[in-house]
Amino acid sequence: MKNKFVSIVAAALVALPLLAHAAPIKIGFINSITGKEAQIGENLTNGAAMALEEMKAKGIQVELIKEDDGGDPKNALAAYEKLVTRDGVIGVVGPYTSSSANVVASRSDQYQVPLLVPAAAKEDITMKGYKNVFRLNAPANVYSSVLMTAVASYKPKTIAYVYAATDFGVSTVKTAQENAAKMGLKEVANEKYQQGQPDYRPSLAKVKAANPDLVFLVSYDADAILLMRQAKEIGLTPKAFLGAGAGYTTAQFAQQTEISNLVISATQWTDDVNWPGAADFARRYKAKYSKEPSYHAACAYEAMIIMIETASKSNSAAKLRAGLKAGSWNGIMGPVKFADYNGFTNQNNHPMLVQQIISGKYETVFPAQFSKKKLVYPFTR
Amino acid sequence: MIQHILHINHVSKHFGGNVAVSDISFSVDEKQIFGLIGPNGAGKTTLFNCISGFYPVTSGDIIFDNKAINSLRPDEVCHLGMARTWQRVKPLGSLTVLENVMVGAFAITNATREAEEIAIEQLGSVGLIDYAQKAAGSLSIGLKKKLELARVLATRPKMLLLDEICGGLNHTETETILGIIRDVRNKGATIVFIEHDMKAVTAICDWIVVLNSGEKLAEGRPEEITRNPEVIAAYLGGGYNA
Amino acid sequence: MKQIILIAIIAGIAAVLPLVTGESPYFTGVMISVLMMAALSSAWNILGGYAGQYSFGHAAYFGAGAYTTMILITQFNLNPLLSMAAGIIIACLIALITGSIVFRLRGHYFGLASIAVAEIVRLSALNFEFTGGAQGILLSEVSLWGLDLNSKNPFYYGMLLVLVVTLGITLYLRTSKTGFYLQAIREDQDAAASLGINLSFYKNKALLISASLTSLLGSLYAVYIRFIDTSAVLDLRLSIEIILTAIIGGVGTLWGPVLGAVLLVPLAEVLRSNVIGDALVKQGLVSETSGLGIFLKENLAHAHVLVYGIITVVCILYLPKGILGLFRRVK
Amino acid sequence: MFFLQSLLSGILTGGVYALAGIGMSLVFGVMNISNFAHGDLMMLGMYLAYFAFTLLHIDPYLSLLLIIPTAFLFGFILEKVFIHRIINHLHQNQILLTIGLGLIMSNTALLAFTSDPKILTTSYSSSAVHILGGISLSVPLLLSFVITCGIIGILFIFLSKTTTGLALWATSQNREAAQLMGINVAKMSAIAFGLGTSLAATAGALIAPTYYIHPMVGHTFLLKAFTICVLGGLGSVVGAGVGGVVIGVVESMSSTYLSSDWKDVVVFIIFLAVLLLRPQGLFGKKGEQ
Repeated sequence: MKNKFVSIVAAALVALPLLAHAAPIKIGFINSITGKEAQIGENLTNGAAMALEEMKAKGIQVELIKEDDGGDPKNALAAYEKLVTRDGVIGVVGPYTSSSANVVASRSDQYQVPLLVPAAAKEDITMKGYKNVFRLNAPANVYSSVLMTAVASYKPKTIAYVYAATDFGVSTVKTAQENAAKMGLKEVANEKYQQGQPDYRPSLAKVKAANPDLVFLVSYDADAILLMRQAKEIGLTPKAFLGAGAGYTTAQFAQQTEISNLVISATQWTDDVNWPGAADFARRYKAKYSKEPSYHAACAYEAMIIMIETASKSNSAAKLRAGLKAGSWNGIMGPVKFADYNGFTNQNNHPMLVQQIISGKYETVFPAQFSKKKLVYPFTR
Repeated sequence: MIQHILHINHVSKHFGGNVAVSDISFSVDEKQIFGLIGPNGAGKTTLFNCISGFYPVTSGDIIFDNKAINSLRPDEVCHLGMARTWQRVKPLGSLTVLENVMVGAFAITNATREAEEIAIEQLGSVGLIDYAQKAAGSLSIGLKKKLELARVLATRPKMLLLDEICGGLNHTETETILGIIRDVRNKGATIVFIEHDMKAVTAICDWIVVLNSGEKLAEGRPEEITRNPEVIAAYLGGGYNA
Repeated sequence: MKQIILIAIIAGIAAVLPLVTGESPYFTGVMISVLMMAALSSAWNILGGYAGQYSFGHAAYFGAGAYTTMILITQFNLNPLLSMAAGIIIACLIALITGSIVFRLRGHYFGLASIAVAEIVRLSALNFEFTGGAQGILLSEVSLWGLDLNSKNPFYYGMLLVLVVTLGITLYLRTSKTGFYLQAIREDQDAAASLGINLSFYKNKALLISASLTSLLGSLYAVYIRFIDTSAVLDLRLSIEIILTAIIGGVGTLWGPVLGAVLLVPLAEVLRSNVIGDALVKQGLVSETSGLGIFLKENLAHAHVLVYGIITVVCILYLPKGILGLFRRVK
Repeated sequence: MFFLQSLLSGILTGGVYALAGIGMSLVFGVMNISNFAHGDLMMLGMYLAYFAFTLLHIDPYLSLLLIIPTAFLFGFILEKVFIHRIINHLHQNQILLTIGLGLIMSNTALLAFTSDPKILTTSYSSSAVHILGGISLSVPLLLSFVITCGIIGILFIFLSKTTTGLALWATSQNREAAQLMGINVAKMSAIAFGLGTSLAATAGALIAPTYYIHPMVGHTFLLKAFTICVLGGLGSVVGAGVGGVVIGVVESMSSTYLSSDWKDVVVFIIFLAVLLLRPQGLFGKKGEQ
């Protein structure tokens, strides 16, 4: 009975790839379409789809094979192995989550198929010397350093941390603490929270009692809105709210003007940055999906453009890797170059941006060379 | 000299404020067929649960085979040689009849084959051998009672506590069961019966204790008990209707 | 005896399978998941299926194995095999603590308490520093006897071995005193106690066997995937997936959990990778731009948990004895 | 000051937990089923409130008048179609059926509403009243709390004064006896499940203005609802009410005086302690195993 099942399953798995006809050049895309990260995954899907369409319109034909990892590293590995051994892709964009990207990155040198990570923030991914792993976005430590540099000139004295008990939350706060030490900031509160709780008031009340100049927040979901609502309720008013993580960079957050006004956040991309095509991308994205593009969408778009352009000029994984290593681009994410520095390998030294919500709209305020507006400090209600 | 195998010594059992069993004492002799009777709610099953280790007693002592067993667990009591049946039969429904009896036999052996031999022998003695491979849950009530009996007998008990083993059975079935019990006694075991129907057991018992409302009402030989006016009053005074 | 031969035949087929299909990391990877889920579900089945103690917290033992192994390898550079053995010890300790709490409870309470214990373990791993907290543990390099641990084969055979051992133990239990006692406990705890069965001893025995095997699988998984965090190895979803696999295959039977895994894991993979939709589109059976084509390509992958839910409901309502029960009935 | 703030905010949050717990407890009492779909029913209530607000422009608290009967009907049908078939099955099968139903509900919601969290922003979403100089109380939470108390009051009167209520009560005390007394226990089960569903949906709607709405949100509240039920005694309405407030306060206090990442551990430890030391719960029936 059971052996029959095994053989049927085996036959099915062996036979399926045979169904695929020879196609020009194949690229894989691993993303979190389901699971906990599905919401951000959708932004990446949209960004990547726009890139593919545009390249098609330009006459560059590649076949994109999309895979879902559901946020589970085991599935991400299965997806990567399917892509490289069954589908015969020469390059892979993704995965989104840091845990999935970590696992896949560790196998990429074994299969010698380049991986371009569009948005996963964990530093490790490009710090292990993998030759086939490239990363477009800035890693987690930049989130805190750019935010704190942006407010350094105002000489804040104290800082409090409120952050989600996740990999990103913990790593970002760790680097923030290092930066704070350098800047001579005194830590007055440290509140790690579990995502999805309805009541953060007790933690926020503790923060309020410590009366910090800076409140450094890491949230990447709607809990950002919850936290800021409850902060307003209990009257927490520091000199600045510094938000790291996607929660503080969504259009949904900005629209809550009552609580989001003057919140400062770090982002990989904004629509008013003076990088080529950024504003245009935002416009087209909005027209197509009737919502604002998030930085994840921009990262996925640019990663996909780079991958498709380079892959179309290469007919093998080895050439693609060489092309990625040698090339440089200047698109909606600004200048891109995969370089080796500070222990990183094939890491794009991406300058992160600091934006501030002013009347429901994100304005780039730092670094000065990319921004049109000036940072508003201190925070007022 | 007659040996007492079970002493019940001033045993009481309270549930919160309710007194289920109050200061009961009696002794059971070896190889006796002993009846514990009383109307519904008299405390018989509660007392059984105390003796077999399912309830801790509130006060008093239970001595079995010269050992105090008040604080033992049911399985420890079983290993001392006291086995019980249940008023509401508890067949191991999805196991076969044979497997049910084997579970009992495992109390005295670790070997599967030996347990099977004991079980087959025991099934033979209660006349269930034809049903050995049937699921226990599918048997009729009469056969389930026989199965209960075969299962406890497979533990080779020194003493058997039978809780309304004849309840719900017709005359022939009752006779068969009583026959088996006599055989068991003749092989050396002691039997304690619970019945609320006096007629069923008076014929077979050597000695009877009557409980009413948690207290001991009377004790004596069957013929004495059936004539005891207090016992008759207790039974007439609502016991049958309760 | 028949069952021993059957196990041997199936193990033999599984053992030569990689040789027949050739070097295929993807196929081997999926098979590793199948074997792992089959073994996890079979290990759970010893406690849940035979002893009737439905643990909703088996992820705790899987995670205990995974975390202990990873911590010992990364921080103390211990031999992977010793780390796995240590994982079993830790899992058994957690099992003993769990057992002393939950086995006093029956019915609803048992299941709820097992969830509570597993959640305490999960949250502790998330909050403590030595477990890597929310950051998890990444293992870059590991070696054992010069085996190529980048290859999938050692893990394929490792999982197969644990599965065979689990099935062997199950088979032995089924025909031994312990197995009879566990089933008696499942059917009626009072009757079991009155027949001389020490309930807590036998429940704990089943739990320890089950937890040890589960922990071993967690260790293997961790060394195989080389990255763990609480959501990968300690999540309630994992516990529930293990139970569903057993239930859908046939709980309390030798082959039910294996059958469940053989059906469900590839099904999940097929839905995840969306090969059906892709194949239909590629063959030109469905147009990529048609409504159906878009649904197949874009939405079907979203629906795989939904499919799980539907299968569960159908199984509980119409196949309470699992798919294996269906075949038994036909026979 | 810390203490009072923590206590009051715990009590207010606990009020909503209580409502979720009561629905589950009622279902448990009457039907003897642990409903693992309870959190997902709450999620449906949240979406109902959200759509009533965005599409029909009805205030979330007012929309309860719409949500309560809709959810009751949904629960009633759910019981008639699925749950009643397994009412005499093993506990574990009941649990798994409700898990399956929960998965179907949450994943259908995922397909229909996408995984984008929805935010229900009313004019009072982040407003607070300040008392005793410095202690702030969330206006929407205060409203929710008052409504919760009202609903518990009405429920209590319903269970103790009306014929149907008394029949429900009798069924939860002893199903067999209730059947012998001529109570239609099958109908009582459907009513109990309908009530349980509408209480879950109400809890969802009440929390919606101060929370976010997401298809997978049920999980968070499911374990809380169980803890509350066990704490109060499975099947006890009053117990669940008190249990909810206790859990709210415990969470709040442990965030204040311990650390917010350990507060769930504290809750689970209390849960286990209650199971071991007082398995019938604080207000449960005596002598239950």
